[in-house]
Amino acid sequence: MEIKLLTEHYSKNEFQGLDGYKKNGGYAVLPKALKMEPKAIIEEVKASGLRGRGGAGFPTGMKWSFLPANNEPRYLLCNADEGEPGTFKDRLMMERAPHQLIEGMIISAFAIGSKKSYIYIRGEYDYSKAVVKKAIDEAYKAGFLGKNILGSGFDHDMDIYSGAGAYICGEETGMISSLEGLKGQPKLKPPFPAVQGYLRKPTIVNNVETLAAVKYIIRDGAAAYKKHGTEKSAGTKLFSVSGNVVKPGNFEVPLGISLKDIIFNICGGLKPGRKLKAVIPGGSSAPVLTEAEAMKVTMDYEALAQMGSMLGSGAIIVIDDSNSMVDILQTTMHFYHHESCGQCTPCREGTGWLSKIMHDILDGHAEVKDIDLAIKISQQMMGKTICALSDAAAMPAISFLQKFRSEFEQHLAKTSHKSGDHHHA
Amino acid sequence: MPKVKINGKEVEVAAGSTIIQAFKASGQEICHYCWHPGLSVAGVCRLCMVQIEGMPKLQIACNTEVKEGMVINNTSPMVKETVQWGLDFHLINHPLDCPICDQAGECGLQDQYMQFGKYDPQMAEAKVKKHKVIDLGPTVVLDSERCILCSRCVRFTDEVSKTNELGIFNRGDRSEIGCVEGKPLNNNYSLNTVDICPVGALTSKDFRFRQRVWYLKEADSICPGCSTGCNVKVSYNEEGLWRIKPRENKEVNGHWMCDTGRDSYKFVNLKARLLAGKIGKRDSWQDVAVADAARSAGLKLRETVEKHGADSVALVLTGQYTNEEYADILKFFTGTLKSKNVYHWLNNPEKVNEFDGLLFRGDRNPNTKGLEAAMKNSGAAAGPTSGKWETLQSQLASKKVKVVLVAGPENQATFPDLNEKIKMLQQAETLVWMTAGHNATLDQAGSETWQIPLKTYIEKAGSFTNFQGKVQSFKAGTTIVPQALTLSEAAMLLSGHDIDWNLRPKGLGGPKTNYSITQRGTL
Amino acid sequence: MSTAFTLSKEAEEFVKSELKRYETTYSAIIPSLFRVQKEKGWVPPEAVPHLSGIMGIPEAHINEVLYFYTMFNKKPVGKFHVQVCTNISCSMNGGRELANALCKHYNVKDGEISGDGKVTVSRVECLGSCGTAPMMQVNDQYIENLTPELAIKKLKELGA
Amino acid sequence: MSLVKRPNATAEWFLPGIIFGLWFTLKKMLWNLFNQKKMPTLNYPEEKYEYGPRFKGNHVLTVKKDGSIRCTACMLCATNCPAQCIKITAAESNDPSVEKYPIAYEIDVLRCVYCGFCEEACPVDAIRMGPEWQTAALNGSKFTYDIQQLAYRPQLKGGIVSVLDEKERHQAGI
Repeated sequence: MEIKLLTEHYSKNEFQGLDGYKKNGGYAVLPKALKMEPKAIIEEVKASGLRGRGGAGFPTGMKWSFLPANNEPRYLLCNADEGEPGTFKDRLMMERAPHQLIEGMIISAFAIGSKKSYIYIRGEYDYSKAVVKKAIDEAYKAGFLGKNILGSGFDHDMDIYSGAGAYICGEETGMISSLEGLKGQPKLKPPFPAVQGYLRKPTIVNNVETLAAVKYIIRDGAAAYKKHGTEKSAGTKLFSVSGNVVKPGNFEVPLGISLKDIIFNICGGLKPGRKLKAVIPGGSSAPVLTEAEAMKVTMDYEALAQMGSMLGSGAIIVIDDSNSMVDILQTTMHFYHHESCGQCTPCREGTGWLSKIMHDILDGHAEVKDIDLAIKISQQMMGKTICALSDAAAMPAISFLQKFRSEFEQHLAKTSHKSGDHHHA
Repeated sequence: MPKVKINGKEVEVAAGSTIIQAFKASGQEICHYCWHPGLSVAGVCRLCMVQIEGMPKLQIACNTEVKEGMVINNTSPMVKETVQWGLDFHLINHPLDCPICDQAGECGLQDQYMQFGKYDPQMAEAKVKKHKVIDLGPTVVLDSERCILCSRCVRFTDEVSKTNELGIFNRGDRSEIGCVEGKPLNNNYSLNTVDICPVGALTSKDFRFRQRVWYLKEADSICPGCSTGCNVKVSYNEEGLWRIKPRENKEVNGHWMCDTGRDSYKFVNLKARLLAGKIGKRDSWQDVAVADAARSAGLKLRETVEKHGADSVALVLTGQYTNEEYADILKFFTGTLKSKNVYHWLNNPEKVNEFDGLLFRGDRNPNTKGLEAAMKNSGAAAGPTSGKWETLQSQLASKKVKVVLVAGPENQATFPDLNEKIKMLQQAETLVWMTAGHNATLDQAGSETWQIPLKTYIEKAGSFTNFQGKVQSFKAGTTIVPQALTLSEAAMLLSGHDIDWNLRPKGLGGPKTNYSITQRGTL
Repeated sequence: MSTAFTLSKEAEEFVKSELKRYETTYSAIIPSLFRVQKEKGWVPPEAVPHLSGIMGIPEAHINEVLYFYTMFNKKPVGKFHVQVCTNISCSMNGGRELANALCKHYNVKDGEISGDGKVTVSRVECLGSCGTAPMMQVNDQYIENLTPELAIKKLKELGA
Repeated sequence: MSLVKRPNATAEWFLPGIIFGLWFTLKKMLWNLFNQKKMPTLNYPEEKYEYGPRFKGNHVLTVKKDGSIRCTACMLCATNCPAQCIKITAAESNDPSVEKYPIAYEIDVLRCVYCGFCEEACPVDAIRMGPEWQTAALNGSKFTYDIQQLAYRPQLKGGIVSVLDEKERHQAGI
């Protein structure tokens, strides 16, 4: 069952504008938050158990508390560079309720003491950029942004920044590089962004959904928020369901809901006559689940981790038996090859190599031993690079090749003779 | 000073240093490409992986600071496998054109693969094709396929030369180093990018294809290009010098040197050199043995002093000789000849104090400071006496000075006023010109002239005093013209003494030719 | 060099205002390149030295940014730049067939400009519209839930 | 240990030995006269012996399909040569796909020991030891073979094509 906390008013068109937003309870939490102690807000967020909704699932309150206690200017960056294949929730949130994000951001900025924030929106989301920009202008006019917000003495400026087509800019340090006007290449850690981020100043990067949720935590209190979800995975989450389901789309559900429930109840199940084959539970980087695994897993950070997969950005891609896993893995590997920033050698060369092997397997130019080689390459790419893109490419490769090995072998047996001799010989 | 244990060996390193520096300090091997001590940390080659006790994941040594009591190793099977695969990742798209690659023999990929490699290449797919033979500028050629994108050269132009010509364009395995059309890699430090390139992607136009590096030997020396006195190593073989590379010295030049300094091997090679003593004037030159030329010149000098007094001779010195040589020649001149008529020939007085902010200085002599000090010590004169040229000029015009003894510039290109000054000095009845190279203006001499070949900086031991007053001594590297004299030897011969000819180094034989064949007669 | 390449006055003003908008002048590179693309349809290589002159940022840095991001067209494109997503969800729902059909209809290969100079069809990675697959982006506009026939019809309506 | 037999009386009396020798020669001569085709010797220089294809004779520099020299001037042969008889001077080609090529390649065949290390060292099949073995010349200088001699001498009929083609290799991505 869906719980509409963040998405309560999303069906109303007026919610996009300032007036409609205010009519539906908008900017009612901000005055309350501005009267609180910033530390109290951080404690509240900590207590709520809110975890980053962008993919890594790092506890938000904890992240905020890593900021050094000094008077250096600090930045709040909203990560709206939604690039993970299968994810389209941030776009919905920005287009339907830009003010909800802005309000959440002002509260968060107040909590961490930031005077400047940026919303980094992926370049392709042209409409989102326009909507958010308009909303920011409205908020400035209404006095929610700028100097001395609502007479609290708190100043805050907000701006949007457009990406220009790079998946890697969704990685927080990659995004910071991009915002600094450089190539969007992730930076070495340490130092972590909370210590030295944007322009080498303390910086907090949070996902759209995370920042929007902050508003509801302050509105209802941590305890109320924590009521949704499980013990360690608190709150609600937007899942973007795509692939072979009858009713794809974004659905807000409490964490801990069973995947079966999402696919068969909320999304109306598969098309008639089709059988579930596999599910990618957290965007293309998440290891794939077989049908049996998908039928028993619940959608929270711990259960998925136990299953060897991850919740990621909450993008559920449902794959039925009409699809070839070889084809899907090839598409995925092509994507990571295309998006690798080219900084670290294992990722730069490994993604290219995997992509070529997958292409060869698809075309029947490969042998069975290439499957083992691909697994070996993937293992050597894991945890060897600056950012997690290398892992993101390696994890699906390993899971696809291990869990659906027989399908790959059958594909090779079927196709390996059609091409005649090739350069392997 | 934290103490760490590296592969079981305890080392103490300065606080704040990284693990890779601790490895270097402990003298242990660690595989790496992108890290360079003179540049910022990029951490992209992912080869300096080490295992630290208490950390689940491998860490890169170049970006991890040492902490007291860290236990580090890079010999565990896990690290070894990672490095092997890391090297394989570097090599899968690297062309196997070592035969035509100039880096072969001093290539990071070759050396480190031999030491740490997997020896089992599994890449069967086609390699990524990139651009080859790209002209980056007047000095450097790029081969993108060979590039392993360590970004050292880009960091160099960003951080050291601050000229920002280079960038890495595109992304993933399509990335290529390059310049933007209209802004080539054209600065006085461009060739350092070639030095720091761990593979053969960047090659020097000057050195490219001229020698295989395994035929070359190396000798340490001091660059004579300017008063900075960069520490260098010179590559040579029996045919002569081929290139100059910087040698690390934190106090003087760091890891770098300028492109101008790299040219200071050209005047050392045989083609530019004076090979025998020459006595006479225009159209009547006579080649004589070097020792005879020096002895007869000495005789002439001493006779002149006897006849016309000590002021009838003059000594002109340039700042391109060693401190020891200055002492000897000044001892001869002020002691034996009892003359104080010594002049310091400073080539470009108006530019002496120029400095480009990094290394290159306007004073294009390696030992101006040393010469000034030597002149002061000998009691001849003090300070740069460019102003005193008028005195010499008037003395020459009035024929008061009859014989001028000159230790001319070794690197003639640094003296823009060379020909003009030679003509002026030729006003003397006799000019005794000692230098390493030949000179066309000198060959047109109208008056009696001695030309005595001297040795260059690489052929002798000695010391230079650089602009900081730092005395840097160096050893003889190789011998190009064995018969040439050092200024000290010349001073001995000029004063009528002999030198121990047995102690002098022999030449290295000259260019390799199949000469024995052509000398065999017809049957 | 920059002699042959010029930008409109408004664009130059825009670049100058963007330089002041962000905390660092470098941040203005992406918006400026977008502006050039808006004006010229693509970013010609001559734009880089030109922008470098206005912005006071080394050419190599601007070029790095230009080549890093895929949304900048390094080659001229047609008036309608049709980008078809062929990532997982879209290709599962016929994204590739859509791209092939469009290529066939306009008689172009991937990334080419059609004969009349109007259309370029490119296959791109995920555009964040997976729930409404397959989809295409025509210039800045998302058009979703497509079939080949519907896509061609929609493009016709737009004037391609 | 070998024992030397001291000559005894019969051995010292040499006339039977001479008669045996003359008889043996006559026998062979008569046999040869009637069996000329079975004769093991050749009438050099009218007749010449054909060596096997693996015979290591005079060096050949192979050429590419377009007739230009295959050698890339990597100097591995010169480095590997135990007699140090190879001298190469490299230069940069105007054709970027060639890059490096030799402007001079000299082998001093009088110094060469015909060991074949050069062809083993060669990474691109640029030098081979050919089947030729007649190296007589009237002048000492004729024994320094240059590119003209090594690659394009008349016996090679326009040059031997190398098995490795750089362009093909590059296109295949090797």
